[in-house]
Amino acid sequence: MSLTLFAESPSIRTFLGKRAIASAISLVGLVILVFFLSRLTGDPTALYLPVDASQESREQFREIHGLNDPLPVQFARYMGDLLRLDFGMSIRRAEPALDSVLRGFKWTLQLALITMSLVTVMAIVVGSLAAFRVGGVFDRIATFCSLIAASAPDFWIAIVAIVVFSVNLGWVPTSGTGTVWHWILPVSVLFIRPFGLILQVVRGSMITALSSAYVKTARAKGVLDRPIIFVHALRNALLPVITVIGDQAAGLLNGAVIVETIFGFPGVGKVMIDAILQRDFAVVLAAVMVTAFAIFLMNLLIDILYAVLDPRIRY
Amino acid sequence: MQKMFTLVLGSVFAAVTMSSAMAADSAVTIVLSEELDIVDPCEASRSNVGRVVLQNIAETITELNPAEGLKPRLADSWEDKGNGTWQFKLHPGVKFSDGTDFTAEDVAHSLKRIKSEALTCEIGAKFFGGMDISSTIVDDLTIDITADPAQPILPLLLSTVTIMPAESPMDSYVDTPIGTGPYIFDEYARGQHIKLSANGDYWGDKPAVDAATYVFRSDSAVRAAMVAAGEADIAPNIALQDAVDKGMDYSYPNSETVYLRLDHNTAPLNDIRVRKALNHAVDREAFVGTILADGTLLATGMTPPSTIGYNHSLKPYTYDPEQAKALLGEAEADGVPVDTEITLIGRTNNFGNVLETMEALLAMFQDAGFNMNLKMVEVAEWLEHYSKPFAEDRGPEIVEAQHDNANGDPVFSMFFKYASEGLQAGVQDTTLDDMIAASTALTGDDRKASWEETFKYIHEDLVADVMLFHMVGFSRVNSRLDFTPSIRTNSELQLSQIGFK
Amino acid sequence: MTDSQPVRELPSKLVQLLRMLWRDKLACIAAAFLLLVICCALFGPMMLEDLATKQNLRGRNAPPFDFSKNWTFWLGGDALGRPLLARIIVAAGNTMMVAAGAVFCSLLIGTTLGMIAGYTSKLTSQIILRLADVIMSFPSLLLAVIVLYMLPASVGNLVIVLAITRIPVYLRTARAEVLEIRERMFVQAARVMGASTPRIIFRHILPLVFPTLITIATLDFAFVMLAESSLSFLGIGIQPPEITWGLMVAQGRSYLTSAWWLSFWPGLAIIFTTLSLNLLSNWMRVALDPQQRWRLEMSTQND
Amino acid sequence: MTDHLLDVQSLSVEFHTAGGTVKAVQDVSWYLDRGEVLAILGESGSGKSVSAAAVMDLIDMPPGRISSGRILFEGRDLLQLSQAGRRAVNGRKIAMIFQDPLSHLNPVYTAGWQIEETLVIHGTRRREARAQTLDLLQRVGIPDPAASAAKYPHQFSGGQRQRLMIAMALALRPDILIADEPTTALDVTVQAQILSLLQDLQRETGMGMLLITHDLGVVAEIAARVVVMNSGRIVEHGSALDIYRNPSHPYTRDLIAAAPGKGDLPSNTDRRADALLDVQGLSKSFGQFEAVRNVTFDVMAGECVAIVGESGSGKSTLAKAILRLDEPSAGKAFYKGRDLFSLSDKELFNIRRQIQMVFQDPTQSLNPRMSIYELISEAWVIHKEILPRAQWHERVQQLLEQVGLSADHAQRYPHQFSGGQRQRIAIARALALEPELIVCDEAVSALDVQVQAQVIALLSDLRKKLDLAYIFIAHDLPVVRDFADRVIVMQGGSIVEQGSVRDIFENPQQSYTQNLLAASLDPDPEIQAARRAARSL
Repeated sequence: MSLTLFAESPSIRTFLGKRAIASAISLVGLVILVFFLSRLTGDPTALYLPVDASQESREQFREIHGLNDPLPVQFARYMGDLLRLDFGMSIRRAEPALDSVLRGFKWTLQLALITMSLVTVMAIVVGSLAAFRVGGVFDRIATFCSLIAASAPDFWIAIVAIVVFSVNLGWVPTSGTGTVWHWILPVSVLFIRPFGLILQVVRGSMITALSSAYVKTARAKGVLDRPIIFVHALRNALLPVITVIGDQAAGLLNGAVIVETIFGFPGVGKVMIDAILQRDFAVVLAAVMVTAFAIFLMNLLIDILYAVLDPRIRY
Repeated sequence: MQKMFTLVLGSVFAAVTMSSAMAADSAVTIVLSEELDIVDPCEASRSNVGRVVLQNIAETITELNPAEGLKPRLADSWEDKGNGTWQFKLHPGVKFSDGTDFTAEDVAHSLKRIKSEALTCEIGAKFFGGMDISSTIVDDLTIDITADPAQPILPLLLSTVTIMPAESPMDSYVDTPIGTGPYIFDEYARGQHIKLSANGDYWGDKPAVDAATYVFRSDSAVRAAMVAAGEADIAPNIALQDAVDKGMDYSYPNSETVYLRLDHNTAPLNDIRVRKALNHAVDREAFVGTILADGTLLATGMTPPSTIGYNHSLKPYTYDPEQAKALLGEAEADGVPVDTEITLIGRTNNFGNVLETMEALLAMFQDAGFNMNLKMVEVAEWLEHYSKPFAEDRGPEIVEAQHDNANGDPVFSMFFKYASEGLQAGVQDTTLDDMIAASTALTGDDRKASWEETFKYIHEDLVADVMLFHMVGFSRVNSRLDFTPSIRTNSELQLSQIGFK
Repeated sequence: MTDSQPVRELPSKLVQLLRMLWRDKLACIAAAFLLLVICCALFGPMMLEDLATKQNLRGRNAPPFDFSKNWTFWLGGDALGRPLLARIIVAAGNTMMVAAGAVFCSLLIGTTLGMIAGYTSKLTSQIILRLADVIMSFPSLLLAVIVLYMLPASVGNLVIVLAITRIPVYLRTARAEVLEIRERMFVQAARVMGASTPRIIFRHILPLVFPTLITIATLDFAFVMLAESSLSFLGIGIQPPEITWGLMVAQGRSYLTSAWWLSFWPGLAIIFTTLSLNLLSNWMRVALDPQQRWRLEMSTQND
Repeated sequence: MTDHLLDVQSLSVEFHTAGGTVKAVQDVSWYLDRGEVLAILGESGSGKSVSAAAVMDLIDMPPGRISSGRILFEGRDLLQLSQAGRRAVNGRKIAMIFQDPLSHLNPVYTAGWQIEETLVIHGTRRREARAQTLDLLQRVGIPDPAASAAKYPHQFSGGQRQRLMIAMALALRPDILIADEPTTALDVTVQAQILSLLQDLQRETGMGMLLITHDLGVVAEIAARVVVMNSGRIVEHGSALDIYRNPSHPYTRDLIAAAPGKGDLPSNTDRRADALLDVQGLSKSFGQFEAVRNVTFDVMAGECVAIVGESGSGKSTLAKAILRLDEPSAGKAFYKGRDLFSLSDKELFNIRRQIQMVFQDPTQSLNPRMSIYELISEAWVIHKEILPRAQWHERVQQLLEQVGLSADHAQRYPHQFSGGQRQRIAIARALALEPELIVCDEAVSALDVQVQAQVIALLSDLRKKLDLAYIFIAHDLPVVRDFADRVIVMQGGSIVEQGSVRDIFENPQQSYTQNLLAASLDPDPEIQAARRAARSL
């Protein structure tokens, strides 16, 4: 009695409010940290002007891009602009930083969505079946394969995949975007590691769920094995799985830098690494904020999903 | 099983038909190594921008042909009016792709724009630093251009200046460049591709290539794979180890020179014997055909051998570790601190196999008895070591650098690399300063002879740097094209020069 | 007479653990392989350093399986003509040091912060959690560039980069476990006895959290090795002449079409090591879980 | 051949464990007929549930293995059926309910869905199933069936959850119902309700019922025949009354002797004048919820005060507040004249050693990673002034012997001991601090009857020897009858009644106390039969 009472005390709205405040604090902390730390990586001037450029033109460049002011002044100006949702201009691309980032993010989002949907479905089905007969042939094969999958460096796989599937076999385009075929290699390469990882979690979590008391009840009721796995145990086993899926998805949303670089995929990870190497601070900051915000939204979604899946969780 | 097989087969078929469709008829696809952040023609001196824009979209009034020297392009002729002023007669009847006429006003505007303070265009900074350029419009098709101080090679310098319409803004980059060239800039889908199509109203000959698509892949293996798979037609600049197909891969001197810049202001590098020892310690020939491509030339000067005034009589220092040790011993006997740890600084991704090259160099120096360590840094940090002002408390540093001069004259290199005021100069030598100043002011054969003297002085008397190699570039070209890459391919890729077999 | 039934005699913990390891053949092989790698890491650099750095530009990219040569060339030579096998053995030292260092540091810092967050006031806990959020969203590549820009690209600094990015993993796990364990009866019993907070954390809670963390750390060890190789791929990892497997793969990948062995062998070393770690961590998850342990304790005849 | 409804014939089941193969049941045979109630009586570890699990195909194989025997249901050997065949029997012909319905109900599906599922998988159409579910809920006494069907298991009380389990089990009117400890962990009053519900339903449907229990009272209340199990074997078999009156096996005799609440009541004694602990107006709320309301009582030195109440009565919260594991919301508690709630940390630390606690579940209250020596000597690590380190070893051995364990157990770990032994260790740990007051929070509730009796004997013995005072918290009355001096009855956070043991048991003033006493089950089948008769009047 008392337990349910406590669990239901704060309403969903206060929960959302609290989460929003916590995330806002994190976001501000993140902006401060990225702003100042990224400036430690040196003056971008040298990168943008030819090596032979004169002192005067360097000075000019700094003046135009506001790099001459003391850092706190630059920061105050940046935060002021930010309040008006102005993320600053990209030095490199001569366009609003947010435009560069959102353009990349659109691609990354699609890539992450497609990959994670595939990973989720496959990992859950294979992992559940493996957990049902622990130590069986299927379990051993699935476990071993998933472990190998989680163990290989992805850039290595990516290049080998291009050499084998695109050049030697000619099945799929090497890289780039355009048709459905272009998605196959990047998605496959990105698929491998999360799949291996999530499969392991599904398996572990399902083993626990399948040994719990309610499964016994279901067997005593006469429920057959398949519904026991996919109806009774799975929904209970999903909670820890969702957490890991969230972590992996966050990793993809942050940009799959390696895969995007190799496959010439114009995602936010590529935008970010280019901006970092080119000291295009406005773009770095915008990219960090956009992805952090997306991850915040995703985490919120996961929390809501928790509550949907498990009626005991109430906010 | 049957179904599966059909599926796989279907996908293979689809892939094949698709890729052949992509490389159809008279359109070409070119895969570049990095995405273009800016497409403004005033940045065309940057190689990836140049490969899209230079002479395809925006033309110059003069044009350097590696075989024939300086040729007219938008200008029909020019003459030296003295006092640093040159008069150019422009080609009549030329139109920009937006329909406006090309006049002297456009040239004047373009010259102003490359020096615009709000833009800091690379062409202005790179080729016109330290001089004032002014122009006087004589009539629609005649213009006087004056450089202060006077530039004997002003027409050559103008081969770098892209001409844009007079309406082009002075304070912001354009994202749809307009020019007089044989192609029109159609579309830039950021992160994906750039599309050009033939300009129907082009004033010159109609080119064979109708349309071009540029895509971007940073990995050399992928670029090479794309041409091999028929997804692209030209991959300029692929790595040596990817250039394995004799039928598709072309090598050409790419106007890049790799050298080690020595800092003459710090001991022990301020001692000529130490610098000589460094030069003798390197087995240059061992690199060629191994880590570096066959056809790589051993360098004795900063510019490619095709540059006027290059001193062909100079010989590279021999590989002689014993002599290097002896020289070091001599220096040590005179109290030179040869044991000081020297930092060898390399720039990551500077050229293919830079890492292996630097590792090999390090091992050679260490074998010769140098106390040295290697530091590979990325470009931003590298520049802090390479360009002045140098850090006060630096130790002795050797900076690896690759210098590009495709413009035919050493003037584009000498001041920056060797004059005391030069931003990347490790030497400070008044004799050399005078020689550079004198050569810059001369023309014709005098200029050539004077430059040759200068090269000799740097190489033999000063032993200023450790010159290493004139590099070779590789491009992969689809065999259906009639196109041979040349030294210019490093900075431009004229679609009008491409034919079909 | 349940109360007076004799106490079950069990063999010592170590013997029991080894016996359980023996039951899982794959984990056993994995442990043996890791032992070999550790030996290479400890003694390889000392014994083979010179051999591994001896260049021979004219004998570069020597193909593998040429048994007429010195054994160090059996896996072929690299782009500078150095023996691959010797280099892989020497590189094991740095590779292990980076991974072990990063895992150890993040484990130490993450666990400490997680324990504090789990057992102290709400405010401190919130601050630590927000910090974890910030670290999580901080792009690790930027961090790598920052640290390696300001400090030389040494093993130690690479450890810093990788350790910072992994802290949140341990922090969150430790906190979640502490929140659960602190409510357990024996913690309350300790409080009734008057045990101080540090004593409760270190004597009562930590030993119970530890198996979970060690399992994660094993898995993370593999992750860190892969992350290190990714940094090398992007050119912001460890710099030559230092070597790690990741760097060898990254350097060799441009030769994939012409000399596959350059990146294949170090890649294989990474795969085998991470695979072993994963297998071992899998085994540990079972061995350390009282509810699953029977799978390893069953007599082998039924296996 | 047999004509019993269910006939288990010489069944043996073994499990593989670290210590080798354990024979869970050996050569067990029993039968069940339509319309009768058979009880399997045994303590934990006796194997009493194993044969039922074998009937229901609930044994995980591996690690389990049925090494011999047959299970005949309506003449067919269930062990020879395919898995699908057995699942068709389960739920339709033979149904089962379990102890701890919370963990046996799937937490993420509604109660209605779970009952419906039983119907649907055995062929009822979804719409009909829904209607039947509501009827079933009505029948087992769940209020507002329509609303309840949409609720989740955690939203019901313990007794209601068991009712849900019963509804689920009886949905298809099976021939046999197996009830595995159906009322353990329920309050006595709820237990009585559930048992009477089961009896009613059994009479209604005429099914055979197998009841697995450790509680003689439950057997006396409900079963006609009983099978007594010990260490995997059947030791005795007969009618419930026969076995209670004339147990033939020594094990059964011990079991019956250990049943609590049969001794003579102590006479009322005068209380000493000075209170050791004086609690005044103590309250504790969690948010809106008042767990303890204005509680006042005192404990004399050397006295044993029992606090009895059903779950939710606030008795444990009260104990935690006194020990300052939770901060109380209001009130005072004077220990030797000093208010415990206003002590500084330092003073509290000093007083800690004088008030100790023994928890309900010894498995959880002993840190599994510490040896017995470490567990007991921790007291002296914390309170260094008690004993110099040199004497620790000797004192640990002394304490172990004092609580009835052997001195050489000191180097072992908790998991190597049985439940009763663990509770002895917990008591030794409490004694290490040489306290004057020990709070026992349901200290014997989780133990088997015999062990319970032994631990209580130990506690009384220690009390006499060391002049300890106890606050003894329990959920049922018989346990405290033999042991306590005074009894406090709590309900809903408040004290209902307090007085001497004799007063409370012989002359309860409040109806709540009277109900509590009435609901307690007596191990004597005749007494229970008489009570049943009285109730039905």
